[in-house]
Amino acid sequence: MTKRIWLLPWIGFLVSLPAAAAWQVNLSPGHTAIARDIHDLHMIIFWVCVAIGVVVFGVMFWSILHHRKSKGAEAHHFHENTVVEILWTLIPFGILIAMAVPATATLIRMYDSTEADLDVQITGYQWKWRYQYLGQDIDYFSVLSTPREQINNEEEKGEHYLLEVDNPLVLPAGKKVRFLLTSNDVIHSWWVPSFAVKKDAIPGFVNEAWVIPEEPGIYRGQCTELCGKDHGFMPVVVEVKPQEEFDQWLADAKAAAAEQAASAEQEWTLEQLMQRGEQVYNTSCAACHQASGQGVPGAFPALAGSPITTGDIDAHIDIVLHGKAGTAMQAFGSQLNAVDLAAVITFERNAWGNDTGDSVSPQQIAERNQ
Amino acid sequence: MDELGRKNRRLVIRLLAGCVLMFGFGFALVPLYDVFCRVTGLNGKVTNTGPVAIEDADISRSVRVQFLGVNNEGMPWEFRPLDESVRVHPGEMRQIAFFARNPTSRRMIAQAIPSVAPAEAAQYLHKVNCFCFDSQSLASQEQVEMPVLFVIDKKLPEHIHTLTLSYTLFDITPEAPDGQALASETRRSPL
Amino acid sequence: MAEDPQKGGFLKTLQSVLAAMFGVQSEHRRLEDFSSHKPWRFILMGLAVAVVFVVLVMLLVRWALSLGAV
Amino acid sequence: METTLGQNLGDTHHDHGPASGIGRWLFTTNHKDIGTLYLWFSLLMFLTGGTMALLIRAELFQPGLQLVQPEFFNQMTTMHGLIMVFGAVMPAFVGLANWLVPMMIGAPDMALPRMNNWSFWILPFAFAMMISTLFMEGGAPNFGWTFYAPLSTTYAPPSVTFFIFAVHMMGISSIMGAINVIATILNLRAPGMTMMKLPLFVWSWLITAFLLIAVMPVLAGVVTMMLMDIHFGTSFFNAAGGGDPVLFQHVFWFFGHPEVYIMILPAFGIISEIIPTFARKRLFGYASMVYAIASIAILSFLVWAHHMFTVGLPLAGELFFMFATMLIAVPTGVKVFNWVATMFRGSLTFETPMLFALAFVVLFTIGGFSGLMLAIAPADFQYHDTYFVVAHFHYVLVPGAIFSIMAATYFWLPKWTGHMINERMGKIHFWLSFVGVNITFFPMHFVGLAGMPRRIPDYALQFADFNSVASVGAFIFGFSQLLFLYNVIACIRGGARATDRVWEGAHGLEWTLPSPAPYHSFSQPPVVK
Repeated sequence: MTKRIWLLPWIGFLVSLPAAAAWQVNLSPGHTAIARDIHDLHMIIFWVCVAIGVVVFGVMFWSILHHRKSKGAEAHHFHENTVVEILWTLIPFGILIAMAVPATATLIRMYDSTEADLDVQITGYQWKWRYQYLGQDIDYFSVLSTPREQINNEEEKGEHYLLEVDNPLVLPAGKKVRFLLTSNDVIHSWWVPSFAVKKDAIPGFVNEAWVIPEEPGIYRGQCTELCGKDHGFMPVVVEVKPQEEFDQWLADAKAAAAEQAASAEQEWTLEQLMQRGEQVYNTSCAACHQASGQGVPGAFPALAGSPITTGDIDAHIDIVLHGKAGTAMQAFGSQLNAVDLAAVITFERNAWGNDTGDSVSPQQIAERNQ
Repeated sequence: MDELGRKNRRLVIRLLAGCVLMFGFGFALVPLYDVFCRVTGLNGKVTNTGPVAIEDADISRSVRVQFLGVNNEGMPWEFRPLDESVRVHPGEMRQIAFFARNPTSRRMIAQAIPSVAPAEAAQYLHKVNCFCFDSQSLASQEQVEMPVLFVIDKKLPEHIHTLTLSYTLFDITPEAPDGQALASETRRSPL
Repeated sequence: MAEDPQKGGFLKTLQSVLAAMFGVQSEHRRLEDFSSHKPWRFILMGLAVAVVFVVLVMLLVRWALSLGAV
Repeated sequence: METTLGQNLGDTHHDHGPASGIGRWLFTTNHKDIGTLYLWFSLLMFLTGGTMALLIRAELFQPGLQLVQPEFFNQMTTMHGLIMVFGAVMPAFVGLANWLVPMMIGAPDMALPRMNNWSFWILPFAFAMMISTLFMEGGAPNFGWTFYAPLSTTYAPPSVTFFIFAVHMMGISSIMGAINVIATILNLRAPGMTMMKLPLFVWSWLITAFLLIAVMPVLAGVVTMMLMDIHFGTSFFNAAGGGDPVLFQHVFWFFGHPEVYIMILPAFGIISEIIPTFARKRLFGYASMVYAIASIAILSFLVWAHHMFTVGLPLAGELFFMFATMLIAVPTGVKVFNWVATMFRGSLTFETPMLFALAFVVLFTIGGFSGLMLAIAPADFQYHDTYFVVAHFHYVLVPGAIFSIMAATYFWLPKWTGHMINERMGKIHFWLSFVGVNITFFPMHFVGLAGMPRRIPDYALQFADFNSVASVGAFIFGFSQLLFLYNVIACIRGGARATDRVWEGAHGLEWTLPSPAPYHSFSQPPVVK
């Protein structure tokens, strides 16, 4: 009796699965044909489970209610019936085989290998994504843009808390896009629930996935393979644009890259560098070395008062450009442009009481990088 | 009771032998897995085929072969394919090249690890000659063009139109005090 | 127990192992099985059936792929 | 291992009770003492791992970082998993086997008593080493209990070496325990206790022990390869040297999937003892149960890659593991029907052990359902590594393995201590646990489907409500375990005297012994009809 009461809210939960809105309880149907297929599979197998559950638990609770000793039930001593057992094994077999058919069909569709209109190489880094549009000369990093203050509860959290990035992946609507996934360090996994695309990015390997985004919009997802400290802080944001807008974006992005290259030639003042450097520091360095420059003892060294940031400039530039083998310090030479590198190194040499007064120019960086 | 002691001992010895066997089996999984990958093309592992018999190309169809150059963490070299993609006929031998430059102030040794997507296609991509067969050593500021000679097997399934051959470049420079390359050992100290 | 423990050959063992894989066996057959004093017969047959199972699933996969025209 | 039973347990020791003082526990070769040690150790680990779980849930109560930093959070999830799997569930089953197997088969003790002592006393050292990593520079292992390379090799904190040695020690302990169980069951059965009369708990343990012997060495192998990669310059899993990080996952899950059965088969055995007792009926389909458990053991080696559907297996591989998983799921799943059929038309009463057993059947089945969903490879792309998976395996392991262990404790505690348990307290503990477990883990299905990845210390706002609910449930469940501790201690210290048979419907040799069971179980082998 009491047993069943506890089950009621559950059944309520299950039945209201598709109905509830604010408290999302179910897989979203997604925004691509494959995602909808998967959602259908999910719902079918779910209802199959519910049906089996109703029968099994029904019999069980019937027994609990009616075959209890306190009601004077006597035990009937049967303990074997091969026919019944074979039947109740065959029926689930039949159901599962019926399930396997649409599942196989969907899986085969997911492995479709017709030509794509656009190839994007996605590389996982600790803890950001790099998107390279193959054959388009567009190559950028996508980093969490939620301010540290929101994470540390010092500011109110925004609507897309932890699911927002500085540079989203931009895709054209209605075109087949092929993703080539790999990783720079550990295993990551790139997931956009609305596309039903989840694929591991593995160092030394290239994996393949594809999507035909249907409607323009912004789609959010996350890294789903534990990849170290900031695993929870490397979201995936995809912005799908209509073809014309996408073409425009592509052109703008190419122009911006050219402009970036030009700005490396101009003169930068210490103030300008410091200002830009702080931004770069906060997106690229603060996750490990902390906004305070104090690092994390035992894991990430402090930069405030460190011999690197206050000593030889060239050594400092080298370590930022090329990383430090065997540690989490990455080679930023390929990740940031010369201006950002100059700015962040200048910032590190002058912030938190380092006050060396040194100013590093983009030209200096370019030279060391030659 | 002595009878029982013997029985126990015999059983324990057998079970321990079973353990040793399974421990060995754990290690045997490594080569077994390689064989398995070679047979099934699992994981896009590419085998170093070496020379193959030259056959007539199947000019009735062509496939796109796309090249990627990826730097692993801590690898500062400039590394990219000179051609982003080429179209080839199955059975046709083709040579392409990757560009590499060592921008640092010391000699470094790198090893390129190939991988193919889709994984299914890996067994049909034969590399006749490849810079990934050996490690690459570049002095400071040195640059090089590294060739890959390959053939796509004519047995490549019809439904595959694009193959991606990716190389990931790993730094395998030993941590010698004078920065000189000594051996091809890859040890890294943890964090 | 009344049965001769050596009774039942290859087919009976196979039947018992298949019943195990399926997960249903009758009490009567179980008594018969356990009156045999050769567990190795069942273990070897079990492994063999497992191998056959793998091959069958692989064939199933082939067949599904050929249907899916991949 | 030189020891024969004669020297240890024969007539010379016939009348002796336990030695006194700490030496009794350090040097004991008595199966009941060792069983007790295992059970207390497991309870201690359960509370330790549980505390870590509560820390995790407290951090996840709200979005934002409140209590711990991400590095420490990762260490907590890793240690929680390792401690619960290797420290709580597995030793608890070994403890139960130690207490019960000799009594159930009419043996005086375990077959290899000295090895038994060894296999227990390795454990505290293994776990002391593992837990001490929390205080090391760079922190404890932070790569999840699945420790995927290269996060656990090239990128691991220095403490990984201690972690590897701890795993080796646990493996040795488990293997010795398994050998002992097998030797006891095969060689020490009372005359007339043929294999076909073995209680189902003994059967399930015999098969589990063989599984342990088959897969623990593989785990030892995989951590040895890690050790060699880290310290000796090999490249098993390092792509730079021609190794393969995906190989790690294959070898790990080759161990890992049978490991799942290691944690659930003894539970099947326990439930198959308890339900017939309180239904006052024989187990329905005993024969099928034994056969199914045996074949599960073999077939569990064929489905490991269903944990790896997203690593980029070729289509044929995905299909193979999907089909194999679905086919194998059926014979396993339908064992639930046998328990239901055992209850059907029985004469049921609902003492605490029965309540836990019933909750096991219902909640384990729900875990089985989500397992079925996860087996559908295309759908798994949406579930993989989300909270849906977390919900799935917690439903299988908490109300599955853990509830079965609690059911077993309540069921046999009167036999062990000679005192009846306090039913009222037991029932309170049950209801709090039952409610707590469901409030904790059921909402995890929802956040998982809504898109929340597992192992993240902070989450987006749309996951907030269900996470708060889950955290509240976790605290209810966690703190109600103190009642369990209290119940057990109270039962040891006093309470109504237990009869020999304890439960009206109880059958089996252990119930023919006096309560509390004498220090040496069956010095004279019983006659089994």
